[in-house]
Amino acid sequence: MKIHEYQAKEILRRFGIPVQPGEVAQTPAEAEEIARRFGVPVVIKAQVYVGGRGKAGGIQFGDTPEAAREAASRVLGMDIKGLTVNKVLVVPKLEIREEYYLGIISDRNSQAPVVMVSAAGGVDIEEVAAKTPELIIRQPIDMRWGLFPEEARTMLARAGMPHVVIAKGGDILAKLARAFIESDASLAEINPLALTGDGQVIAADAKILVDDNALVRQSEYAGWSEPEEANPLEFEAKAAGLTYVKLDGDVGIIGNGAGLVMTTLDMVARAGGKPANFLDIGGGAKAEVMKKSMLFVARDPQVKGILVNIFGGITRGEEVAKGIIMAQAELPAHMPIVARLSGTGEVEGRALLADAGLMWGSDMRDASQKIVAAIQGR
Amino acid sequence: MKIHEYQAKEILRRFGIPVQPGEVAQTPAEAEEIARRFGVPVVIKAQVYVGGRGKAGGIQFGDTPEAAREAASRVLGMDIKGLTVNKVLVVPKLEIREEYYLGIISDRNSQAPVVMVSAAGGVDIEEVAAKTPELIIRQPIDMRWGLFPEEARTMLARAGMPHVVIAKGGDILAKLARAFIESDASLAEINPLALTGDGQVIAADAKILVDDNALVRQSEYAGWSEPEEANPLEFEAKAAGLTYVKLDGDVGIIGNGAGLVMTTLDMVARAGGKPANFLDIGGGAKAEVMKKSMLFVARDPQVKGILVNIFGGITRGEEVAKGIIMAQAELPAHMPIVARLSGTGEVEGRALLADAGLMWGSDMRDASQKIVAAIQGR
Amino acid sequence: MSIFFDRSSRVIVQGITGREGQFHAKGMLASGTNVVGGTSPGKGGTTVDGIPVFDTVAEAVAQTGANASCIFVPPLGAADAIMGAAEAGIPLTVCITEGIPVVDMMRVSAFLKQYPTRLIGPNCPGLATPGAGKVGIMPYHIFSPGSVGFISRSGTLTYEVVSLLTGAGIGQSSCIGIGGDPIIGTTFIDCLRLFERDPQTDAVVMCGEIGGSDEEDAAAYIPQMTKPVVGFISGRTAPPGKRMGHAGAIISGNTGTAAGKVAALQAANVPVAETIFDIPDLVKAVLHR
Amino acid sequence: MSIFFDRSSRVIVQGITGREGQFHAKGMLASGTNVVGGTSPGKGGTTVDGIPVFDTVAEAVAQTGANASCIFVPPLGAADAIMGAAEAGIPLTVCITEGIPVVDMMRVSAFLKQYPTRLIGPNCPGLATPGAGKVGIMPYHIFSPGSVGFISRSGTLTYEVVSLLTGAGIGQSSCIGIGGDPIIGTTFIDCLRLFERDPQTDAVVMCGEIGGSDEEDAAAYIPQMTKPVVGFISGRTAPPGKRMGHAGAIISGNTGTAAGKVAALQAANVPVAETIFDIPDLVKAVLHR
Repeated sequence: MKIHEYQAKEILRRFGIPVQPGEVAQTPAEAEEIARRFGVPVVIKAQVYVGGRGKAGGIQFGDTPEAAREAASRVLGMDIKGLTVNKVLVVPKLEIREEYYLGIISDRNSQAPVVMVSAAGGVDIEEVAAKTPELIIRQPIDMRWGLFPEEARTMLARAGMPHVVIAKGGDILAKLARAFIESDASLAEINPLALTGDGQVIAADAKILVDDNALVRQSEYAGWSEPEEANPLEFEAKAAGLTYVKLDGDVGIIGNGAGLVMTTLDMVARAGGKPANFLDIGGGAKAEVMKKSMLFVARDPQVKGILVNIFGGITRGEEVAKGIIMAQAELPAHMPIVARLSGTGEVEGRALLADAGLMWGSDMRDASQKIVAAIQGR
Repeated sequence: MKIHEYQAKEILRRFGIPVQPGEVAQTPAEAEEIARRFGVPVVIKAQVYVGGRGKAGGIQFGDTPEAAREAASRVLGMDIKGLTVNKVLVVPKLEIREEYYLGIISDRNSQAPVVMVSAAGGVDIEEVAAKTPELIIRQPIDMRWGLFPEEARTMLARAGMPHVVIAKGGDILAKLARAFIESDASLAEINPLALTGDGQVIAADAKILVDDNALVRQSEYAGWSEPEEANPLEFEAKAAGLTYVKLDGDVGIIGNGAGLVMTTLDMVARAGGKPANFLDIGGGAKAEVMKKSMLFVARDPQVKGILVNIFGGITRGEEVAKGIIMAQAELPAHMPIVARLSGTGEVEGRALLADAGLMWGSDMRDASQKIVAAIQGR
Repeated sequence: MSIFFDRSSRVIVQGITGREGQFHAKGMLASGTNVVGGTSPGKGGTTVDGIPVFDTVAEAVAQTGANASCIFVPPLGAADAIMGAAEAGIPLTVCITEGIPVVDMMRVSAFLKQYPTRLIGPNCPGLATPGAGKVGIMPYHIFSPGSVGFISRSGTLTYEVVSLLTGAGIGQSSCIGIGGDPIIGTTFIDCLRLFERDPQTDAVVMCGEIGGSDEEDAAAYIPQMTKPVVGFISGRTAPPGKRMGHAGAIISGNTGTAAGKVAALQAANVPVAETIFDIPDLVKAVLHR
Repeated sequence: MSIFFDRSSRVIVQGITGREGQFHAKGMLASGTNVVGGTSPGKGGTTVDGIPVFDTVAEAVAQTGANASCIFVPPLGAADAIMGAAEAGIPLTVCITEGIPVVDMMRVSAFLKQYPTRLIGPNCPGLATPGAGKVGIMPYHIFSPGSVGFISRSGTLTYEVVSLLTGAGIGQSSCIGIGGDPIIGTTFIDCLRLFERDPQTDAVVMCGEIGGSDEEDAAAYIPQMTKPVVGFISGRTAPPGKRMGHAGAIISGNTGTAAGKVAALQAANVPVAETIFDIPDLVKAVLHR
């Protein structure tokens, strides 16, 4: 789950990491008031779930409280990569002498969180990784002990950071590691970690992603969830408990099991269609879930037809068929639907579908070709 | 550091352990009000830093709010093993079906916390350990992983607990282990863990000791520290930063280094005296600390004379001598003082003491014999 | 013979009193698997469909001599269940549970280093040895005994492909669903090594998908094998940055793409099927090579 | 020869810029110890009395070839310092720091199991090899080279007894203050084993105190030694349940009493001195046996 910069900073603060002060404004007047309180100059930072805010104009400056208000009024409401800016973070401008990078990601190869640090901070770390990988020091965290401060300092020293950053940044990095583990993060980044003119070492920007699987026990963070306007359907799907990914095409696709649905997408593409979505109804779904999924997929205005591909194990074909028939009654009459059922309840399901006059496919290739043909009017 | 039962229960609650509800009263009226609010019958439990409250009459019952008030008035102000009861915990009486023991201590041999569980709960575990050690299941916690619930349940099963207690008590024990480690406890006990008539498994009594060395980072618990009336001097010594233990005799003893002071106590005893205290001024003490220590030891009304035994390393003899002379000026004129200094600054220190007319000992045996003789008027 | 599991295996079901655990315990019994017990804290002493239930794995092992476990415990308790099985001395643990927090699995991964336990999954359909039975949730009737080993990161896709193989007269030696999570106990390469040593196996089908580099790692090992491997990769149309159902099925930057995996396998001389329907013919071809 | 430390040792001081660290670094240099560097995060690149300072132990080891460390870091940072020294490959670490939380030391104890590091202390005066130098805070002038090994749980008491030995013409091979905490890296029995193997040592003096069972453990080992041991136990007048200065010096129930320790040593045929003044004569007696 994505959270905003100001929320990530709040988490860091709780783990004892020095963070640049600041407050969130939702109106230009609030921004002005915050600027007055914290003192100018200030930076106005768009709070959106997307990188590259700076280049998009989402970071602006205010040398006076009035200028802060104006800057906020420019940034609030701005569209950045399809997202509308509803909140800005107002922070006093730091006199930054140097910028560094501290990051932790959960790494599948080492089966552990991997710490990455670089003296080349303030820029996109993926660019650094691509162009000058030798500037990044990487090390997995031993889950038995966490990252202790001396280990953290040793990493920063290897990255060539100055003495003061080794000392203060080492503590920060050790705390970031605790924050990562205890917050169930999948990514936690301080970029830049700023060395200021007066010798402070503080987090000037922060990014945290929280593991979706852990939201049940990170209930406070779960409550921070906000719709991504670029993907309102995905946000609603998550709220409805559906495993749904929005894509660009016009063939709605529903199946059971992630691998099967992915393969169905590929098959539709091979048949000349363009998948509109990925929707996995999981194992053992009942008619109601099937119906809900059908209606959900159809809410995407691009969708011109729906393919249902089920391999029955725990999931029963007749339940699937019932759900499809229930959904069809509520869907536009011209919306083509092709179903392919095999495995448990396959015979009963097909009979129900035949009675209702629905199209069916003998296998996923046949079904894919039929839905593509139906949509393309062939 | 000792804390009260109600405070220990508060810690357990924070770690998610089901704890018998209840509230603290400092007056009989408060006890009555709590009894009314929680419902009768209630138990009134003296909150004192000592075991065996029950036998001493510190646990009484109230079947009506008025009876609760009367019970509280009997318990409040009661003297239990030299401690005055200033607070009582008022808890609704549980219908307890069975009682179990869960405990964790820091163990020097295994260099780890050791978990002890027994189906023989509700009684003094040391008695169980002495008489029927086979009823106690012991296991060290692996500090790399903590105690995970399945390990905890396996211990409870080995202790012969019933199924419901294995299930619910296993979670409780795993949480107790987390509480132990994260609270820097040196002991954490739930005794009894109660299985109630309605199938609940809850902590009916709790005891936690906090590691003194960790109080700097457990600042909330440090703030819970209260004077032990049985030992007001020890409490004040701790507050003053002195390593002081009150004993029963009349020879005040001050030295540098725990082993040296203990050996001095033994030597005084061999010389026929009775040590009044243990006071270690530590390494590198200055004159002010020496003076403060002398005056502190003399506050014990039993003290009839003071022996100072210093082996100078970082601690300098002349600083010690100055401190003794400064203290002497404020002590009763008849109070005998014997000092023995050796090592760094020994010559200068002895000269200062000789000028001030103070007694000195050539070694710790000589000094011990001299102070005992002086006190006994020989 | 088979890898991981055979007729001598004695299986317990952790979480046997839950809906899933109970349902699939029955399914395993029906497949011929020797399900000797189950666990469910607090339910010790009861039975589920005649299977004795214990409070702890340690008791189940002591009473039944179990040497394999199938876990249906909910996500937040699954790490505890895996660690408990290892601590109780179970050499093979199959974890079906989906949705375990990654931090828990990272801890489990470090924990298991000190135990000889083999973990399959989590978030997997388990494994089947046609003719001997299954540990997990795979529909057992689709299998037929034979000499082709099968490994996949997914569940229903496995069933599709196995059905195609069985339909084409190609039997299987062992089938393993290694799981769709980013952190799993057993990888493609682990299974390939075991199939290489398994006398009953003549060829292996490996169904990968986008995300991670397990397929690439396998491709680096395959040239050392004496037995042929046929590959398939799903998710060719998946966009980067999107989690396609499986927590592990996500393309990060340029790593984990289907194209990269197909290329790696082809470079290792592995025929990669364009669609699942091509798999049986490719298998027949390599078997006759 | 000596145990733990000799002229070839290259010592760094962790926490060298603190008051204690700086003071005792100088004292170690004066004793002849080869102090090659120190650490203090943020102070890397500076020097203290000519000794180069590094931000981390790893850098200090890389630059100086250090193979021993003496820790003066404050209590809450000491566990980190010990673990850092082990991780950096330091084989001998002496931790002077008093007041480390017990939970930290329990974690350190588990951590060190995977490293070949020998930890002395914490809460100890360190060690001295008369003629070679010292690592720690012992006043070096009291020592004289000789053949008696010395082990003690305390600091100043060690100095008293060593002074008595030196005054009586009894020189020492190695002196180790193992520390007064309940959890320490090196125990009496560890030192006795090393003294038994040390060709320069002919007899050992062991000064114990109340609390724990290290003395009893040592008594169980001593009958296997070829070299004589003389014992002393302080705290005979200490009451149960009171922590006598040292965190480890506390009688719990019936365990850890002076009487029990004296009895255990005597049962192992160890002469136990009534007072420290009796130690030199007992040593002379066992040396002439």
